[in-house]
Amino acid sequence: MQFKSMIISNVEVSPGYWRMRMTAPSEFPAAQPGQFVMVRVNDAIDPLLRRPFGIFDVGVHTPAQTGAASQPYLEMLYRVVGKGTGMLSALHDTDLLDVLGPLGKGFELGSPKEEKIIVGGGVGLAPLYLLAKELVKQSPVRLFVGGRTRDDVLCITEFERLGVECYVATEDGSLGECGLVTEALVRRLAVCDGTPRIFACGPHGMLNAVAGIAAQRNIPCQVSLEGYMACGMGACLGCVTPGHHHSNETPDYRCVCADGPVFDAAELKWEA
Amino acid sequence: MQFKSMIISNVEVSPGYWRMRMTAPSEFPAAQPGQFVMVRVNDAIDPLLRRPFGIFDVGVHTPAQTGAASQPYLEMLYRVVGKGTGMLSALHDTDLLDVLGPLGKGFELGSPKEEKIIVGGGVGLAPLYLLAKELVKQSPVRLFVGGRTRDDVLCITEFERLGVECYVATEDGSLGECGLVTEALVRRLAVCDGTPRIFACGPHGMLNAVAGIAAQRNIPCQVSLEGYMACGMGACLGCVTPGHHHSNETPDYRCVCADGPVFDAAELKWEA
Amino acid sequence: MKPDLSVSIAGLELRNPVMTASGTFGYGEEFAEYVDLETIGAFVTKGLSLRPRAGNPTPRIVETPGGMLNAIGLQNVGIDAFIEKKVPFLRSVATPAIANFFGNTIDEYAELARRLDAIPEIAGLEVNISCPNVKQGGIVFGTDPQCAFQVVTACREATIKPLIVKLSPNVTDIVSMAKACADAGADALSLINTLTGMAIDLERRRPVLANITGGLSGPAVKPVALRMVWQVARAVSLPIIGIGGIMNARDALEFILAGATAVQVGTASFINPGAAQEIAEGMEKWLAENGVEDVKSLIGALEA
Amino acid sequence: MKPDLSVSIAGLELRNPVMTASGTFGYGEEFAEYVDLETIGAFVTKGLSLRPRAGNPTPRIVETPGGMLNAIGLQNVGIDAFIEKKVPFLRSVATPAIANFFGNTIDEYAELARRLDAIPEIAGLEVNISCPNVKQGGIVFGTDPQCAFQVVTACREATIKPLIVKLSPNVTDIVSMAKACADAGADALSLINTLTGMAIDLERRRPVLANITGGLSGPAVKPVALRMVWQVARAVSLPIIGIGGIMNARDALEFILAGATAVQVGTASFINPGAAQEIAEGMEKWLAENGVEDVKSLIGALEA
Ligand SMILES: Cc1cc2nc3c(=O)[nH]c(=O)nc-3n(C[C@H](O)[C@H](O)[C@H](O)COP(=O)(O)OP(=O)(O)OC[C@H]3O[C@@H](n4cnc5c(N)ncnc54)[C@H](O)[C@@H]3O)c2cc1C
Ligand SMILES: Cc1cc2nc3c(=O)[nH]c(=O)nc-3n(C[C@H](O)[C@H](O)[C@H](O)COP(=O)(O)OP(=O)(O)OC[C@H]3O[C@@H](n4cnc5c(N)ncnc54)[C@H](O)[C@@H]3O)c2cc1C
Ligand SMILES: Cc1cc2nc3c(=O)[nH]c(=O)nc-3n(C[C@H](O)[C@H](O)[C@H](O)COP(=O)(O)O)c2cc1C
Ligand SMILES: Cc1cc2nc3c(=O)[nH]c(=O)nc-3n(C[C@H](O)[C@H](O)[C@H](O)COP(=O)(O)O)c2cc1C
Ligand code: FES
Ligand code: FES
Repeated sequence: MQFKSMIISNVEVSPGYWRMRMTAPSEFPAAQPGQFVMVRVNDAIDPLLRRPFGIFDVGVHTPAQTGAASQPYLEMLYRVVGKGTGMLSALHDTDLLDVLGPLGKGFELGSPKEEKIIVGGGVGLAPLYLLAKELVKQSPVRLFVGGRTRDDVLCITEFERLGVECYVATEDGSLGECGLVTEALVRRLAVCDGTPRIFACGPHGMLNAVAGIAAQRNIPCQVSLEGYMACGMGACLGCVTPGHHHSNETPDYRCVCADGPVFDAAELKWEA
Repeated sequence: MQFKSMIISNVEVSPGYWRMRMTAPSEFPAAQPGQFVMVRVNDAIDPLLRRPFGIFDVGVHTPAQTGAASQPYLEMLYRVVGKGTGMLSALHDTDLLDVLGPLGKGFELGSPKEEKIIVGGGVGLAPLYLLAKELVKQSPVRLFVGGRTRDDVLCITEFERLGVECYVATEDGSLGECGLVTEALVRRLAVCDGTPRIFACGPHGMLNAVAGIAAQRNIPCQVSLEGYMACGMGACLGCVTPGHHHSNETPDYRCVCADGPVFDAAELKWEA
Repeated sequence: MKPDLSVSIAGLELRNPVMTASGTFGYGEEFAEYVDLETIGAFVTKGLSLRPRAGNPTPRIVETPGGMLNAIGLQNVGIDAFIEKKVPFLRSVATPAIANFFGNTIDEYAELARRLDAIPEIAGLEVNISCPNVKQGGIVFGTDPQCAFQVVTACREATIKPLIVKLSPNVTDIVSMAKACADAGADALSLINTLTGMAIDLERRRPVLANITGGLSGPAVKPVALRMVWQVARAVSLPIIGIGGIMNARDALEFILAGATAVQVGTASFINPGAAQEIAEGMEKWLAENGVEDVKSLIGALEA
Repeated sequence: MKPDLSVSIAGLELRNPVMTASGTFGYGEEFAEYVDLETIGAFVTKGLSLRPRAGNPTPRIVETPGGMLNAIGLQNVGIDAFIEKKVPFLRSVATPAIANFFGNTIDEYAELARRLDAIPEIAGLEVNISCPNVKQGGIVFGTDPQCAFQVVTACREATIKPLIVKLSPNVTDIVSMAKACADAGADALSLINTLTGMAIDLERRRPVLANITGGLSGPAVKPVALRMVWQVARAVSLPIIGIGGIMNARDALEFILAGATAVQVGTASFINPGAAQEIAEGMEKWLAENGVEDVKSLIGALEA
């Protein structure tokens, strides 16, 4: 779907991290957790390409006023890292954006019996909130969230409000435990009943570690990847990532945009 | 001078024509009538080059409130014709612009004894208001203003308020006389006492005609030209116009930006 | 009155001059949600090789001022998988599909031309000669008139279908390249392919692209593309397909004035997936508003 | 600690690697209000010819996506007026002034080199070889290695000052051009000059530029320029001056990583007249923040 979206609000939720709510077409709230959008920052050629962002939340706003039409919306949680995100952060409510989405393949939710473990690093939390919202409907959900400092740990209250149990780790110890979030994850896995299911999104190093931890323990694990994207729909082959059996002789590149961004960790090639 | 200017107001004064007031440094109000500014529309590379605009007005705003600092300002009157002017028209008060100026050579005002005749076409009126403001201090001033339709005749009330006598002609007769402004000019010159002095700005065809009329009658005439500009300060040689004696053997190109934009019409080469 | 947008290129009748460019429109299916394929003139497949190609490691793309660099490395499914998995879709579309292809040797080019010639769903062939000639120390076919002549001659002998040769802009003299391809029997020329460029990650002190260099496309290259189309159109009598930075109908019409009979839309489809259709519609609108009855009257109509 | 920004090019000692590009900074004086000339490494004059040149009719410039085309036609006051009217200003500036020049024949080039060699205020010479060779049917000197070799040889014999050759990017093989100039005795190479391009006015059905084609500069060309600097730096041992789309200190540092010893700032000075000084200051700041003590340690330091 391609649509013109109007910004409803655009707020800095932590230094350098912004949350934007914007209008969406009525079909949009059916988006799967883990899918993403490609946003055109302006009508000019600078920046030229669209920017990909996870879908943080979707919903329908029903105005208090009786008679007013209810308004579907989507939310993004983004970090200002460069030109495009810098320009996004300067936008105001009522400004318009051209949006493409929902795109890609989202998370498979698994069965109600399993414990659900969500692992997020920094702004990697973005697509995990909508996921948690779905998962809490059927299972206990634990969130392991890491960041460099306290400022990189986002929206914990929102997750707690869903009934998610949250474990926080920061590299500088400014919030929660001092260290990497994977350490807390490993401890939890040691005591957890049955086979849980892991969902992870964050920096590549973190995903690599989580995939290794899951593989060792034979735990199903899905990861959401990033990649430089031009088209977002499987046409340019810019965003690929090597599949598990990939080699130059037996090429097996997957499109992050169309085959992912969510992959079963076991399908992909990881660094040892 | 290069300075960051804050937009004070930006208003559509006639369909497609806008008037922008913006802050200026304290030296700016010394700008000569006929000088111009180069405005950087945004910080991105689209559009890449600055856009040149005449200085419509300058002044110092003294706030009613006692104690508040007085604020020098400049005004531009511009027509939306393309990307840059389109973006300018979308700006709001408190938005910032990077401005270079005042640039170029302005009008020579002449002596108090002469009648002053100002000829403007369409948005060519822009640099003529500040000129009129100076001229009325010493001489009777008549304005001959032309446009395609009524909508292209701008800011007449402002000129009238200065005490300028205004003659209007439109090509479709929707305001003032039906026809070209040069016809009214010729009639006036026929009855005028002594030698007046002409100042003109507008489409090239109009300037060509005015220069011809002035030359025939030996009347001093200054014209303000446009030209595609990159630097606005005599360095790129993009904006040149041929001088009266120009030929390939004896090149005599003048920079519109640095030698002009105001030229004595007799210095330039005109089409016969 | 509805203006006539139809053009004919190398025996292909197109309902309008707007095609999609190889490598930017997948195999046609990917854009079905955004472009009604029957509103555009033709579409061109991703470049095909004899065997599947892995392509380059990532990063493969990077944005640059007004453009982008790509070093996909010609990843593609290979001719066999193309025939098996992608051709069936083509049967359902009443718009000419043009197969773009490349090889590493002249024999590979000829073999591919032969295989593609046998596929009824393929309306025409576009040879990408911007590839290194492995037998001649890696010199790019499309940068040497003699190499280009040889490869086009070999393809010409292998197909009776319309044969379009896609020229590389990374040359001193685009006209001599065009002439060599014309002499070798090309039915049409398409230009430009990407300009070779590079981007650097200052903090990491490395090239951004894993492949170091990549191909520049997008609005940034439009002036170079227009110039080359104009030069070639004046020197060679073959029909030309103009490519390079076309973002809207006005850009497309500029290429036609410069001498192109048709155009291809590349990078624009990434930014606006409906670009090709919108450009075709925008051209029709412009022609109607400007009283031009037939787009063919604009081909090469530049007063210069 | 203050980082060391000094570099040496062809025997010229520069306080920092930032120069201004020919044709974009007048004769130095024009920018005095915006750039303290003693904060930059060197500045290059507008291209000089033996006799004054009228240049092309207007329009001479047009904006393009992320860039601009110019067809100034090398308008300049000529060497005599330069000596009389512009050189006196150079005396007052403690920053090397480099004279850019061009001819229509090899003899003209040599004659200019001789005349400039005699001017004490000129610290070095930059030969613009992107000009047509009128004796050889108008082929551009800088697009043929043999022509380039001849013209550089003639200049070399005419001057003992540092001789920089400025390369045209409109070639298939920039490395062979660079080698030809090195073999002919150039002390340094500067690249790139502008890419030939064109813009069209759709409504008027005419080229925008009176000259039809013009030279593309600005951010749009940066990827092509970086690639060429990198290719030449790996192949030739002469110091290189990187040029093309440099808008800020980061761009300049990218060129240095690619192998440039210094850079030139062109189009950026039109958009921000203080660009050259700001880039020099920005480089110093970046080096300090990143713990780089000497800019020379970054030259060619790209890990590729
Ligand atoms: C599927 C997907 C989902 C994402 N979801 C989010 C999210 O929810 N919140 C968030 O803050 N960020 C997210 N990102 C990363 C986000 O797209 C980049 O941070 C953003 O594009 C940077 O743009 P910029 O112009 O500010 O940076 P610049 O560095 O100026 O961008 C230059 C170019 O690099 C690309 N780029 C830069 N960083 C990245 C990156 N990390 N991944 C992919 N491309 C990149 C840009 O898209 C652009 O093409 C996601 C990326 C992908 C692929
Ligand atoms: C000295 C001078 C004073 C001017 N004063 C005024 C004024 O007071 N009010 C006003 O409305 N306009 C004025 N103009 C014209 C104004 O500069 C152009 O209308 C404006 O640059 C158009 O920009 P754009 O991006 O909207 O149009 P586009 O057509 O998108 O611009 C493309 C390029 O062409 C150039 N260009 C387009 N039209 C003109 C033109 N007429 N003259 C010079 N360059 C042009 C632009 O600067 C830009 O580089 C003046 C021009 C000059 C040279
Ligand atoms: C991601 C990408 C992949 C491309 N792949 C091919 C290809 O396989 N074969 C080919 O001939 N051209 C290929 N091209 C070049 C385009 O077809 C086109 O010539 C070029 O992008 C210029 O047009 P544009 O500026 O409209 O994108 C590719 C371009 C891009 C951006
Ligand atoms: C208006 C203009 C005039 C130029 N004149 C000359 C010239 O006289 N001699 C020359 O060698 N290069 C000339 N150039 C090329 C520049 O020096 C520089 O090589 C080119 O613009 C690329 O750098 P940039 O992208 O930073 O502008 C000119 C460029 C412009 C834009
Ligand atoms: S972004 Fe184009 S294929 Fe994934
Ligand atoms: S605009 Fe550059 S010289 Fe006038």
